[in-house]
Amino acid sequence: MPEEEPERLISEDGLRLDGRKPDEMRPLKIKAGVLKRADGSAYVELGANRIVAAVYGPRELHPRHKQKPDRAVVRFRYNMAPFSVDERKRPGPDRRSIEISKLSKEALEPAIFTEYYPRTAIDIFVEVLQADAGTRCAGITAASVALADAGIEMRDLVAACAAGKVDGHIVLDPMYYEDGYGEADVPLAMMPKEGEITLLQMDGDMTPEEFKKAVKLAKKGCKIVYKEQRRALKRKYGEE
Amino acid sequence: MPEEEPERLISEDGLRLDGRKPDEMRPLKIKAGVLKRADGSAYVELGANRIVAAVYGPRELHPRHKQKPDRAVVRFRYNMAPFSVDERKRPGPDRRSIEISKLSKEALEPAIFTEYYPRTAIDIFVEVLQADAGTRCAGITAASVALADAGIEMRDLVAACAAGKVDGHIVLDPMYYEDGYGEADVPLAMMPKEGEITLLQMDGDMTPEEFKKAVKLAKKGCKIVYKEQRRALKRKYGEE
Amino acid sequence: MPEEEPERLISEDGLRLDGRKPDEMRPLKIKAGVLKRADGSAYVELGANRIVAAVYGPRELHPRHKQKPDRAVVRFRYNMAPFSVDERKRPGPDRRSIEISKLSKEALEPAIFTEYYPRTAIDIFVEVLQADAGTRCAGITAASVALADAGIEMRDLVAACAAGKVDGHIVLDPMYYEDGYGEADVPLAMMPKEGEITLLQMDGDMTPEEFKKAVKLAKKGCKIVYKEQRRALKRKYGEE
Amino acid sequence: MDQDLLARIKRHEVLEAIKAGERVDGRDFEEFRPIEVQPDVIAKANGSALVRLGNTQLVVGVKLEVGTPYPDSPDEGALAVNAELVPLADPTFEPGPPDENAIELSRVVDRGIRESEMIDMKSLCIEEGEHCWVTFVDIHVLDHDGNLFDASLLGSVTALHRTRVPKAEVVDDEVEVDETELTPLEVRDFPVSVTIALVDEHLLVDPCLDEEVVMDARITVTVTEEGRICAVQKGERGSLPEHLLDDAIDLAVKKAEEIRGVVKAQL
Amino acid sequence: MDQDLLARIKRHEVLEAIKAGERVDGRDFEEFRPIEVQPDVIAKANGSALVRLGNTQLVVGVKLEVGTPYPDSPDEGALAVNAELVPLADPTFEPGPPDENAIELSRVVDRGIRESEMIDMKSLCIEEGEHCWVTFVDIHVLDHDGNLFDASLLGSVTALHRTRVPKAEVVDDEVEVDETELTPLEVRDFPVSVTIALVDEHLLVDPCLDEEVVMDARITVTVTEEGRICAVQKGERGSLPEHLLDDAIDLAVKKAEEIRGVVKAQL
Amino acid sequence: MDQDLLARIKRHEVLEAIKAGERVDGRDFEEFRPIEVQPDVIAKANGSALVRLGNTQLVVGVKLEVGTPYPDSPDEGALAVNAELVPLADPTFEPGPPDENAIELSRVVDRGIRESEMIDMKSLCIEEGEHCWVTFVDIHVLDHDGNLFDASLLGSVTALHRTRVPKAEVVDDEVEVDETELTPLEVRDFPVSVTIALVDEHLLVDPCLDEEVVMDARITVTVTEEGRICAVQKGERGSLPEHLLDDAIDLAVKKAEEIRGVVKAQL
Repeated sequence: MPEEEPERLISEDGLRLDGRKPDEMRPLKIKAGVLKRADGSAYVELGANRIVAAVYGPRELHPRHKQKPDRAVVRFRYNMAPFSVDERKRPGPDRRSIEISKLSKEALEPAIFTEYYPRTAIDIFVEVLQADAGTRCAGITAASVALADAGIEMRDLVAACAAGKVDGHIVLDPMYYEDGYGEADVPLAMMPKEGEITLLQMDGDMTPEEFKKAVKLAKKGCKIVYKEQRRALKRKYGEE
Repeated sequence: MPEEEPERLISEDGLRLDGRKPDEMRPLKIKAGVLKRADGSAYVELGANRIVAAVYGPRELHPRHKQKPDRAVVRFRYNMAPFSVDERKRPGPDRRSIEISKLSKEALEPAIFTEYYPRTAIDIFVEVLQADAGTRCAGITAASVALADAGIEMRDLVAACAAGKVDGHIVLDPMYYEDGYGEADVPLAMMPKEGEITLLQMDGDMTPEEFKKAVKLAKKGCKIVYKEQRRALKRKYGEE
Repeated sequence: MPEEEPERLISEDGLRLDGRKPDEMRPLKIKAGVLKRADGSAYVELGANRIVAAVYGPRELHPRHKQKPDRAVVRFRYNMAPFSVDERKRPGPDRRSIEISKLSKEALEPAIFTEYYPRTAIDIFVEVLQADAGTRCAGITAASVALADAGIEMRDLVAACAAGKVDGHIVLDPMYYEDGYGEADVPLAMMPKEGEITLLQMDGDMTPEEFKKAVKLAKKGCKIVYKEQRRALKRKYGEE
Repeated sequence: MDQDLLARIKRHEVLEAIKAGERVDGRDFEEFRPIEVQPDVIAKANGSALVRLGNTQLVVGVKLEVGTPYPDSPDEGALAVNAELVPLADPTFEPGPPDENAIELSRVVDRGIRESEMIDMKSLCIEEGEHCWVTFVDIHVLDHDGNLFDASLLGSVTALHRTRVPKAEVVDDEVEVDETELTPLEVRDFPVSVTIALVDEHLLVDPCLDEEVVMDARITVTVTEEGRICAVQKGERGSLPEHLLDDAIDLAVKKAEEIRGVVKAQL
Repeated sequence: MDQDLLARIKRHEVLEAIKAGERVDGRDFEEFRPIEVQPDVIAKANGSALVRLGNTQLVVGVKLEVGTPYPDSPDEGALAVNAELVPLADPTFEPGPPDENAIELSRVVDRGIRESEMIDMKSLCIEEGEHCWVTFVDIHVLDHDGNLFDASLLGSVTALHRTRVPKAEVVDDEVEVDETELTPLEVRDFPVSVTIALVDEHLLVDPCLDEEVVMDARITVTVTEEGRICAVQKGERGSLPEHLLDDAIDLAVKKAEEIRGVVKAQL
Repeated sequence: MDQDLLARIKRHEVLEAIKAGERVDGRDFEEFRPIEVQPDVIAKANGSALVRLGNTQLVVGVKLEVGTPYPDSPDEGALAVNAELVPLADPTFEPGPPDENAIELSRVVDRGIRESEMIDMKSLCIEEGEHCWVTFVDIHVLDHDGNLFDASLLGSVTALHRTRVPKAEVVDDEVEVDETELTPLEVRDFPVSVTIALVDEHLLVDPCLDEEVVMDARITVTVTEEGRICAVQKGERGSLPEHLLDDAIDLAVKKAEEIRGVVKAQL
């Protein structure tokens, strides 16, 4: 949490603390295939977020009684490096990261043709090396590229982006201070081609109309992310 | 523990703090079949104790190497809700509840025809929603009714009740203050029809004669409990 | 750690705090076969160290997927009794004992004909009842005798002993104060017959030459230990 | 095997009912099951409630303990919500620390309480930066027949509405608590969540367990007395078509109002 | 398989012996195995003892640590008994936190020490409400051949009788400990437990492991020097016929007196 | 099965190469893989570095936290080294608390830092006996292609060399930290470890993963700037012939000097 609350998060001329317009995303960089050992991997920078994702699988699932005869089991582990946040985070999962891992898995699974890989496991690992706001969305974004890099068959990429409410304004992709002092946060993930929402959360205070507006803005953000994801894959694999 | 020790636990005319005679039990209410999901269940109120018991099984036991070829494995979990005691209890088993779970299992197993259900598990769960003194006995009492409600074949019901020593008197079914400030506690469980003792503990200070007298009184309590257990089952299943 | 640092660890006439010469070991007693339940066991006293080792196996290894088709799996657990050290040690493994367990296993395994016992486990347990300095070496020494006592086929016994640097001198078998206030510690284990080093660690400050000298001295200590190990086995099993 | 077969039969029943415009237990798509809320069931708790939502049954107990404020909110009390899915409540629940389902449940309930600002957290400060009340909300599930989210929040909010705070004074740097002098906890909202299951492109309010087993996705929307949204959570392995989201939100806001009325009438 | 067969053969042997009025190791039904108690075996402990009961062998160490008194007994020290069934002592013992057997063992020993009031807990108070000695009694089992209960209490009581308490003074709110000035721990009783196995309606005192494997139930009775009972524990999966209970109690009281004499003679 | 087969083929390849006087990746026996060190990669850390050693890749972050000095070194700060072998880095790494491999790794790195006395621990004391800086060195492995020991120490030492310490003052018994006023951590050495694999009586410097899988034993020697040895660790299931030890030590001392130069040139 920022140590001192800024007086206002949106300036008189409608700009945000980091100079962005309300519907502007932070700089986004995506790179596919950054690790050698993993079957697929990706690296994402979104603002000051630094995130690595890796995919192992489809691979054998032990113990056997956890296998599904008709599909792959998708597993997801979101983890923060101890040095990724202001105060050192003790290693190991806490309640927040367990919830994020569950929701991220549920955000990616609708996109995967799990039925093509019966009895196997598809393991997705996301390591947050540095956290600004929006790590869960950036993690899903990275994981989705890593899945494609691993050659896992998918209906579509999953793109994720948050919207927020800050000083009464609906803004795209809240950064650290906005997340800490804003009025609401709406992370969203979707398969843009099919118009299917796969992650949606909100906490804070919004009228139903504000919430709908935020969802709309987050979807716009997802489309930007989607473009970058495809560009990253093209860079590695050439034209689609 | 009561915050201030009462001056005397037995009045001059031989009555206890809650007005009971030495050989009198607290009000006891038993209800069979209170849960829908469990195979059998029961609810017990004994004084301010509020206890729910559930039975699942006989059911498949995993992992396989824990199965017994000639009998069912009985498992028992005694658990206190965090709000059941004066100071919030942290969730999860502590040493006390692990010991109670072990002894309660050993108190019930002699009554079950485990040999009728080879290779299975019979799982018994006792949740203490509010604890006065005597939860282990009330839990065994409830579990026994839940076992019957689940249709598990038994030699007899197991009835449980404690006796204690308070201000030098042997009393039946000690309540909270008596348990905290009394001289000894003797929880006992038995199969009344067969005269077999299945749980017996004591801690405190007693002569051998006092201990034998307490056992005798606890057995008397068990018979009262036994009657209520059968009445509860009759209410649910009609005349035996 | 000693409460007050002694002024000097080596006196003017070259003797150590406990009167030993630099290349002298502490009194060493080894006894084979001290436990009834274990397949093999040994007891070692080295200075104030009191150590018991037991071996179980070769025995069945569960779960099955951990079995090795071509050899036995060797497992080692080094454990300190809570009362073995100045400040009570909380039961359970800490990072230090996990590292010692791993290195001790790797110190003994080269000596065992594991290929004679495919699909089995050989379990080695070392309990430190009282710790002076040098428990890891004394534990390996004891475990090696326990393995022989269990009838496990071995290339050679493994003998272990430390050297150290104290007040600039290279000394054999550092005791408590020397370990705490000395400049370096070099525990070593070897199969003396074959001249193979199976454990080697060092921490502190030494020139390469000092280190080599310490290794040489530790090897000399191992030979003394080796003699005692064989003597202990002879006492139990008669002439070889 | 039998279990899988049973699941497939249930799935078939649920889907057949939906095709016929009905639900497997005879309810309308937008209909909650009967709600029964019984406050003050645990005398040892500072506040408590038993909730029955159809066959789903749970107890919530609130306990207050003296603790230390968080450094970033030195003048406020603390809140900790915990849900125990004890194995007594469902054959698939296992003993042990809370799994991902229990954690998600408790965190969604936590956000409903926290973000609605129903508790005046400043009223729980005893001495700034030194001592405060920590409010433990413990959800103890007894019988699981679906929709634990809504039942848990109903129980928690009711228990908090009935919570009484002991008098606490700081004497010589130590907190002295008088359990006999009690004042009601200051609460100023009554957030209610509405969970909607998506099955075969249909929105089913308050899913029972048979419906949860077959649902594609679930969305939980938590609504304040003023009709504002304070928490949303989509869950489960399926996705939510964009065109249904607005409908789900509107439906949730409408039902929240209704449910709040039903519960308040029982207090 | 082999294991089961072995168990069945052992069971047969034990039962055959009993039918012939004997025990599998040749003892009388009411006879303890040889007891050997060796105090002061661990110099690093404040008190210690090694116990051999037949082939059963264990070490008990007592350590004193400065701690904080419990709020409900501000003028008393604290006691913590812990038993480690380390895997060195038996092929079935597994590494890890104490299981239900280790916990039952330590709690029965704890009750024997605590309820006999053998330790003057007030003598372990350093400063009321602030500082006290915490007495850790650690039971470390080395070789398990049955009846860990009685051997553990013998070792614990002996170690406590030999425990010396360092001088502790409060200087500037902090406790200063002088390990060189030691006074004996104030002990005023010598509780002894007697464990009796029920096999085929026979009462066998001090069961060895082969007997424990086949016993129906076990009863442990802890007796003070005055012949009073301070703890009782029935265990195991069988039941105890009512008519045998009084016999078992009388037998335990008698044997406790005898055993106490045997041990005291060695100190 | 396939895994075993694959391992056997790899083993064969590695051994064939060695017989031919080569290594499986074409290096000389005494040759390190390319080293790339990138400092200051994590702005949230007090010091950090990314290390690439061939395909092995890891990040080390240093965080300083205010804590309490150890009683036996009241005028010094504290050091805690932790290595996380997260499952992202290798198909065999599993989530959960550090296993024996992660613990050995962190302890060898710890000894390299501690015994070289590269950090002036006294400079990390804030108030004697009361407050000090605790230096957390967290090694986060991203891609495991062998020789984590040397890469981890390189990253840790680099991160420590780049660590800046915030100003800390004691005001009214509490520590006030000013994150904006930073001074470099006082470091006075640059310890480097050299890990050598023993394969078939050959010494291979800086083993890659394929070599680690087949190696008999491993020896890690940590060397200070003055060419003194501050830590040694032999590991793995094989033994080290006496006559090779001195060669290994000399080789390590030589290579350490060289590697230190390579890294320093990048800072």
